[in-house]
Amino acid sequence: MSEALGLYNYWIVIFLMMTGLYLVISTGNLVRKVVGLNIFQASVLLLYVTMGRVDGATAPIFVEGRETYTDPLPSVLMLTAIVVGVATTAVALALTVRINEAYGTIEEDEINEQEHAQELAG
Amino acid sequence: MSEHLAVLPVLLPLLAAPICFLLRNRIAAMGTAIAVCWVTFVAGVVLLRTVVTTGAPAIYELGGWSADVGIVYHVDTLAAFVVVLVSSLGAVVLTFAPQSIAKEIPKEKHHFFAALYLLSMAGLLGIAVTGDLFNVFVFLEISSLSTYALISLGQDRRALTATFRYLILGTVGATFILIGTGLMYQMTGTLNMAEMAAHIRETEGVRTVLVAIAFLTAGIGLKMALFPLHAWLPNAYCYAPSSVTAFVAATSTKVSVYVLIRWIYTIFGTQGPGSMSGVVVDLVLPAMAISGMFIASTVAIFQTNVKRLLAFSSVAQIGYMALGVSLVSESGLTAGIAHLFNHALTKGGLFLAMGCIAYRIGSVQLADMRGLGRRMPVTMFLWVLGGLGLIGVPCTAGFVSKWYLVRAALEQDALYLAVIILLSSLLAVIYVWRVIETAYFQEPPEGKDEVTEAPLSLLIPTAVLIGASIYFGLFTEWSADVAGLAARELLGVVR
Amino acid sequence: MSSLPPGFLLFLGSFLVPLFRGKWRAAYMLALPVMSFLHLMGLPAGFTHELELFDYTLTVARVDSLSMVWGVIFHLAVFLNVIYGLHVKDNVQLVCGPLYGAAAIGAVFAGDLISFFLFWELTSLSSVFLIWASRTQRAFRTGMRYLIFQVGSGVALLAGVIFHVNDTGSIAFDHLGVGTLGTNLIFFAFAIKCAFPLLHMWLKDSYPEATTTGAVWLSAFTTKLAVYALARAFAGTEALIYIGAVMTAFPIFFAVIENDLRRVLSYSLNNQLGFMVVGIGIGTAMSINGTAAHAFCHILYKALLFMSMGAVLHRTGTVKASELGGLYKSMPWTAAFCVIGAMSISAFPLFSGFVSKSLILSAAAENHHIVVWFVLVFASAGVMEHSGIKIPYFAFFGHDSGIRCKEAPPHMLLAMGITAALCILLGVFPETLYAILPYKVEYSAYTSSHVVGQLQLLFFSMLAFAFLMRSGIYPKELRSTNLDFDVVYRRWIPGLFRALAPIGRFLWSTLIDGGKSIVVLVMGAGRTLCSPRGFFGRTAQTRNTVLEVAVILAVLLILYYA
Amino acid sequence: MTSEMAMILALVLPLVAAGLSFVIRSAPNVRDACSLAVGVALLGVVISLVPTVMDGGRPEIVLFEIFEGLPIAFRLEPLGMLFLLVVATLWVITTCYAIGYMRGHHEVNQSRFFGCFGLAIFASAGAALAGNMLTLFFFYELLTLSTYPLVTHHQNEKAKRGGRIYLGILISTSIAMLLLAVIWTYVIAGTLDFREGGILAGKAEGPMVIVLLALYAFGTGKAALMPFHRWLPAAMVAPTPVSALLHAVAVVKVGVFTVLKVVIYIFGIGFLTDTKASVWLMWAAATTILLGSLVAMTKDNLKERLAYSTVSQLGYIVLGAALASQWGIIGSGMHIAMHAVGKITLFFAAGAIYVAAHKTQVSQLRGIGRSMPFTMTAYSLGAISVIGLPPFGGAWSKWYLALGAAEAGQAILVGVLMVSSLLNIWYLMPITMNAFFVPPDEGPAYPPIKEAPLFCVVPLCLTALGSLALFFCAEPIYRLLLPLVPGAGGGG
Repeated sequence: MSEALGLYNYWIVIFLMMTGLYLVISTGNLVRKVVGLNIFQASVLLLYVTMGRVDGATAPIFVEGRETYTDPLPSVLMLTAIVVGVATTAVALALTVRINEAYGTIEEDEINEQEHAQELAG
Repeated sequence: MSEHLAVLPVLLPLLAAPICFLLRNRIAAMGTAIAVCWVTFVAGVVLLRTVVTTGAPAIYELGGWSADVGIVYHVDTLAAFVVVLVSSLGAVVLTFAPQSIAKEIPKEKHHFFAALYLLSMAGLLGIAVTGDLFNVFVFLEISSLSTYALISLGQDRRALTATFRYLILGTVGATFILIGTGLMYQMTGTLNMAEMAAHIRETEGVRTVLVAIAFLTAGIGLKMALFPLHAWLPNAYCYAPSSVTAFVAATSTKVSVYVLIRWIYTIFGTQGPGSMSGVVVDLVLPAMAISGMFIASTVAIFQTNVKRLLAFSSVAQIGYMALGVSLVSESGLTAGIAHLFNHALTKGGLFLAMGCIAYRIGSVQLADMRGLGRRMPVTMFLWVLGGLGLIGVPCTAGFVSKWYLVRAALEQDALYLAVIILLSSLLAVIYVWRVIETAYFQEPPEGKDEVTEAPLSLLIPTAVLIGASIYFGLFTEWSADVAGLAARELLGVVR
Repeated sequence: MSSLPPGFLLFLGSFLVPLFRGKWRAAYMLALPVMSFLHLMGLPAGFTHELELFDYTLTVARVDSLSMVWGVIFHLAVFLNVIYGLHVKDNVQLVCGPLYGAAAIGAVFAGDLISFFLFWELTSLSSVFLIWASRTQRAFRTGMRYLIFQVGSGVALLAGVIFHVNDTGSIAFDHLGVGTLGTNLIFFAFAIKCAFPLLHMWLKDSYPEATTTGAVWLSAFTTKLAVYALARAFAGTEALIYIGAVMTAFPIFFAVIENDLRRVLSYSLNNQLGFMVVGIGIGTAMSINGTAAHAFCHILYKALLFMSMGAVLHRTGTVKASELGGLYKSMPWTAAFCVIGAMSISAFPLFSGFVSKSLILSAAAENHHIVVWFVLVFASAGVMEHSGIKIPYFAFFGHDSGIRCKEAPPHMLLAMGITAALCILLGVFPETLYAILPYKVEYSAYTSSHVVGQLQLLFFSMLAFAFLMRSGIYPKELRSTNLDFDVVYRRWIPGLFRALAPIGRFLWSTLIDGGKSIVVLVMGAGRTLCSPRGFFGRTAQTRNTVLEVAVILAVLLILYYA
Repeated sequence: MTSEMAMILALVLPLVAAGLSFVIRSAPNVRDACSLAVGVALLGVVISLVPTVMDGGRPEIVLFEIFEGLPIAFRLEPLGMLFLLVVATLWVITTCYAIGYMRGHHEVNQSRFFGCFGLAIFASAGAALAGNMLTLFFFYELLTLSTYPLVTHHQNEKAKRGGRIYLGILISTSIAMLLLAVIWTYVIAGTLDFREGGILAGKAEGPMVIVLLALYAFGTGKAALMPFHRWLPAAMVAPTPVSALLHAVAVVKVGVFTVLKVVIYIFGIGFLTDTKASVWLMWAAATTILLGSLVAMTKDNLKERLAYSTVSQLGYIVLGAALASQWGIIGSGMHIAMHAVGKITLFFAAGAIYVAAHKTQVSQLRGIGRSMPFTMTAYSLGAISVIGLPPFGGAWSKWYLALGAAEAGQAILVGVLMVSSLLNIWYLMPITMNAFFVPPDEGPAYPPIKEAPLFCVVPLCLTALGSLALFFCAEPIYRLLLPLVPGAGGGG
C-alpha cells in the first residue's frame, strides 16, 4: 500500500492524463478541447520530471559534497516538449479562431451539422 | 563535405525555411524552396549511394557528442532510402506547386507556404536520419505542426476542421509517443536507439517496457493512420491544397511507417530472447492491417469525392505496409519497405493528377469528372496508369511490392494470408475503375466551359512521378533491391 | 497420273463443275466419272498408294477384289446419276453429287482407318446438301437430323479408330472383328450408316425429303459403303446374321402402310440391306460374294426405282400414293422402267435381283441357318408386296387420279433406260457380275429349284396383294408421318426436354436469384457501413475518435500486459 | 539476322505499328498502309525463325532482372513458335479486314483502335516468346489492359457493361489466383523458368499440386474455363475485328497457351501423370466443352453464339493439357492453330454480314447466302473446320486430342469430344442451311449480290481456305510440336 502511495507522482500523472483525455472526449467546445490537450501534455511533463528524480539527489549542479544528482536529461527534454506544446496550442487556437470565422461557432456538433449540409449540397 | 552528408538533408531545408519566410517575395521564396529541395534530393541520393556502396551506416555525431550523451544521426540503408523517398517526392511536388497554388492559395501566403513546406520536409527527413528516440518526437512535431498549417491553407472551410481534427489526434499520438519514449528511457537510461536495444535485453522491468510498447504502437499507429486510427486522414487529404495533399500523402505516413520499422526491428527486436515485439507483430499489426485493407478499400469504393477516395485507398495501402512489416521475414520487410517507396510514387502521382484536374475544373468530385478522358487525355491517362499501380498490375511499382508481400506470406506457409492480400487488392480494381468509367464513358456535364489539358508545368511533375512508378515496376535496382538490402540489415543478416 | 488414287479425279473435278455452263457442263460432268473409271481400270492389280503423315503411313488407295466391286458400281452410279440429273441447275447439287460419289469411292479404296474415316465423314458432309437442296422446312429439319446421325456415325468411327489405334498401334483397315471397345465402336459406326434396326430412322426420314435427283444419289452410296465396310472389317460376325434377318423383315410392315412412295422405297432399301448384312454375317466366300453382288444389283434397281419416282415427282410434284394413280397413260416409259425396277427388287428370274439374292439365300441354307432362311424368304415376299407391286400399282396403275402430265424428260428416260437395261442384262447374264466378285464363283442361279421356288413365292404374294386389295383389307395409306423408332428422338426426347426444362429453369433461376440476393445483401451491408454516411465512411467527430484511440490503447495495454 | 535479333524484332514491330497508329492520326491511308507493312514484316520475321526452332534451336534473350533471379526473359520454343506464327499470320489478314470493316462502318477513333491493336499483338508476341512464368504473366496482364479500350471501343453503356465484366473477370482471376500460383511456384521451386520436364517435380506433393494446378487453370481466366467464361461473351460488344483476332485468337489463345505452358514446363507432363493431379481438370474441361456448346445453342446473337462456341473449343485445349499425355499435348497445340483459323473465319463472316446487311441475329440470316455467297461459303468452311470434320484442319487436332484421351485411358472423355462435335453441328450448321436454302424474309428470293467491302471479303476467304489448307499441311505443325513430348512419335 505504502509502495503504491509512494508512487503518488505517477498517480497524479495518470489522473492528469485521464482528465485531459476526458476533456477532449467529453466536450464539443474546441477551446476546451485544446485545454484538455494541454492538461494531457502537462501530465507527460510531470512523468518525465518524476522519472528523472533520484532519491536524495540534488539538482544537477556541481556542488561540493554532493555525490548524487538527479538526471538532468528528462528536465531538458521537457523544455523542448513545453515548446512543442505551446506551439501546438498556438496553432490550435489560431485554427479555432479561423473556424469561428468560417462557421460562426466553435461547438463541434454545430460545425458537423453545417458540414453535413454542405456535403449534401455537393 | 562528405562527412557532413548525413546531416545535410535535414539542415538544408531547416535553414532554408526561415529564409523563405523572410524573403516575402512569392517568386523568390518558391524558387529558393524548389532549389533547396532539389539540392536536398541530390544530397539524399549521394547519401544513399554512399551507404549502399560502403556497406556501413553513415554516422554523424551532432556537436561531436558521442552516442551515450549526445544526439547521433545514424543513417543506415533504410534511413537513406527514406531520405531519398522524402526528398525526391518533396522536390517533385514542390516543382508542381507554384502553378497549382496560384489558384488555391492567396498570393500573399506563398512564401509562407514555401517555408512551411521546407519545415515539414526537414522534420520528416530528421525523423529518418536521427538515431535518438526523443529526437524522433521533436522532428515528428516539427513536421506535424507545419503540416497542420499547410493543410489549413485549403480553400474549403472544411480544411480548418480537418486540420483541427488532425491536430488533436496528431498531438494525442505524439504525446503517446512521448510517454513511450519516457518509459523506455526510464528502463534503459538512454535515448539512443541502438544503445536502447542493447540495454533492453538486460532490463528487469519487462512490464514497463510492454506499457511503453503499447503507447508507442498506439501513437505511431495514429500518425501512420493505421486502421482504425485513421480518422484524421480522409478529410485532411481531401481538403488540403492539391500539392500539400500530394506531399503529405506521399511522405508523412510513410515516414511514420519507417519509425514503426525502426522501433520494432532496431529496438525491440524480433528474434531471440528479449525480443519484445511478439504481440505487436503476431496479432495487433496484422489484425489492424487486414481489417484496414478490406474496410478502407470498401469505403473508397463508395466515395463521391475522388481525393477522399484516394485518401481511403491510402489507409488501405498502409495496411499492406504494416502487414509486410509484421511478417518478420526478409521478403516481408522488403515488401513493406518497397511499398513505402512505390506507393509514395504512385499516390503522389495520383494526387498530382488530381491537382491538375482541380486546376482545370476546380473540383475533385467524381460527378464533375464525367467525360474528362476526352478533355484532359494526358492527365487522365496518367491517372489510369497510377490507378493500375494501386491495383498492382504488372509493370507498375505496386506489383513489385505486392509480389514480395505475397511471397513473404507463402514463405511462412500462410496461404490464407496470400489469398487475403490478393483479394483485397481486387477491391482496388473497383474503386479505380469507377473513376475510369466516369472519366471515359460518361458525357461531360452540360453548361461547363470547354475544359482543356492541364499546363505543362503541372503535367511534367505528374508524369515524372507516374513514370517513375512504372520505371520502378520494371527496374528494381534502386527500389526493391535497396529495400531488400535494408531488410537484411535490419534482420541482422550480414550481406 | 497412274499413281493417283481412284476417285481422285472425280473428287477434284467435281469442284470445277460451277465453272461450266450448258452443254459444256453436261459433257464435263459425264466425262468425269468416265475418266475416273478408266483411270481405275488402268490401275495395276494390287495397286496401293501410300502417304506419310504424322508418323503414320496412310494407305490412301488399295485396290483389291472386294473394293473393286464397289469401285465399279459406284462409278456406274455416278455416271447414271449425272445423266439423270442433267436438268439440274443448282450448283450445290451439281457439286455435291459427284463429290459424294467420289468420297464414297475414296472410302471404298481406303486402305487404312484414318483415310477411311476422312472419306466416311466426307460422304456425310457432301450428301446433306442434297437434302437441304429441297429448300423446304421439312428438308431442313430432316437434313439436320440426317447430318447428326451421319456425323454421329463418323465420330463413333473416329472414337473407335482412336481406341483401336491406342490398343494395337495399327491403323490397317482389314478384318477387325468385334470384341474390343475400339472395334465395337467402329462396328457401331458402320451400323448407323448401314441403318441397322433402331438405328435406321435417318434413312427413311431423310431420303424422301431429298431433291428428285438427290434421293437417287443418296440411295446409291451411303448404305452400300457401310455394307462394304462391314464386309471388310466384320465378315463372319455371327450377330450380323440375326441383325440382318430382322432388318429384312421389319421395314416391310412400315412400308406397307406408308403413303409417301419414296419413303416406301427407303423402307425397302433398308430391307434389302438386311440381305447383304446377313451375307456378311455368314461370312463364307459364297455369302460375301452374295453381298457384293446384291449391293451391285441393288444400287442399280434401287436407283431405277428412285429415278422413276423422281420423275413422277418432277412432273407431278408429289409422290403420295393417295394422290397418284393411272400415270401409265402419261408416263408410259417411266412406268415401264419402274416395273423393271420393281421386278428386279422382287427378284424375278431374269432380273438382277434374282441372281444376287439367291446367292445369299443359298449361303444361308448351306450354313444351316434355317430360321434365318425362312425370314429371308418371308422378307422376299414382303419386298414383292411393297416395292414390287405397291410402287408401280399406286403410282402408275390403280385408280386413276386424273393427273395428266408430260413424260419424263429425255435425259431421265435415258438414265432409267440404261439402268433398266443393266438390271436385265445382269439378270440374264449373271456371269458378267460373278466375274468381278471378290471370290471365285461356282454358282448358278438358274437352277430349276431356284427359279420355281422364287416364282411360286412371287405369285403367291401377288395373289395376296390382289386379294387384300379386292377385299379392302389392305391398309389404307395414311397421310400422316409414320413414326417408328424415331419417335424416341422426335417425340420423347424433346418431350422429356420440354418436361425437364421448367425444372431446369427453376433450379437455374433459384441459383441466380440466390446468388443475386447474396450479392445485394453484401452490397447493401457494404453500402450501409462504408458509404460516406456509413459507420466507416463518414467524417468522424474528434471526440469519438479520441475515445476510440483511448479504447485501443486500453486494448493494447491489456494485450501486452496479459 | 540472328535468331535473337529476329525475336527482338518480333517484339518491337507490333510496338512500332502501335506507335505509328497513334502518331499518324491525320492520314488514315498512310497509317493503315504502315500497319499492313509492319504486319507483313512481322510475318516475315516470324517465318524466318521457324527453321531455327525446327532444327532444335531455342534462342534466348535475357533482358533485365525484376526480382532476384527472375529476369524478363524470352526463349523461343515450339509451342511459342506455333502461337507466334498463328498470331503473326492472322494479324496481317485481320489488319486488312479491320481496314475494310472500320471504314465500311465509319467507326470513330480508328487511330486508337489500331494503336491498341498493335499493343495487343505486342502483348501476344511477348507471351508467345516468354522465357519464364513472370514474363508470361506480365504480357498476359498487358494483353488484358491493351484490349480493354478495344472492347469498350464504342464507349456507350453497353460497351461499359461488357468492359466491366471483361476486365473484372480477367483481372480478378489473374490477380487473385494466377499471381498467387506464380508466386507460390517461385517460393516452392525457387525459379520460374520454363524448363523441359517441369520445375515442380520433387518439390511439390500431395494436394498442394492439385491446388496449384487449380489456381493456374482457373487463374488463367483467358482460358475461359467455366465458371470464369463470362467475359468472353461480354467482350463481344467490341468491333468485330477485335472479336475475331483477339477474342477468337490472341486473347483466348494466350489463355490456353499459358495453361499448356504451365502443364508442360512448370509441372511437367510426367509429374502430372504420376501424381494424377490433373484428372479433375479433365472433367472441368469436359464440362466446359459440353456446357459451352449447350449454351451456344440458345444464343440468337451470332457473335455471342460464336463466343460460347469458343468457350467450348477452349475446353478442348485445356482438356488436352489436362490429359498430360503425349498426344493430348500435341492435339492441344494443334488445336490452337486449327481453331484460330476456323473461328476467325466465322467472326470475319459475322462482321462482314454486319457491315453489308447490318444483321446480328442468327434468326435474321435466312437467305443471306444468296446475297453474300462468298461470305457464307467461307462461313460454312470455317464452321466445318470448327466442328472438326475432314477435310479441314480441325479434324487433325480432334484426332490427336481424342487419341490423347484414349492414351490416358479416359474413354468417357473421348465420348465427350465426340458428342461435342455433334453439338457443334447443331448450332453452327443451321446458319449455313438457312443462309443458302431458305429465301430471305423480305425482298426478292434471289437478291443481287451485295457483299461487304473487298477488304473484308478477301481476308475471310483467305482464312477459310487456310483452314482447308491446314488439313493437308498439318504435318509441319506436327513436326514442330513433336519435341514437346519427348518419347512420342513413331506411328502412335
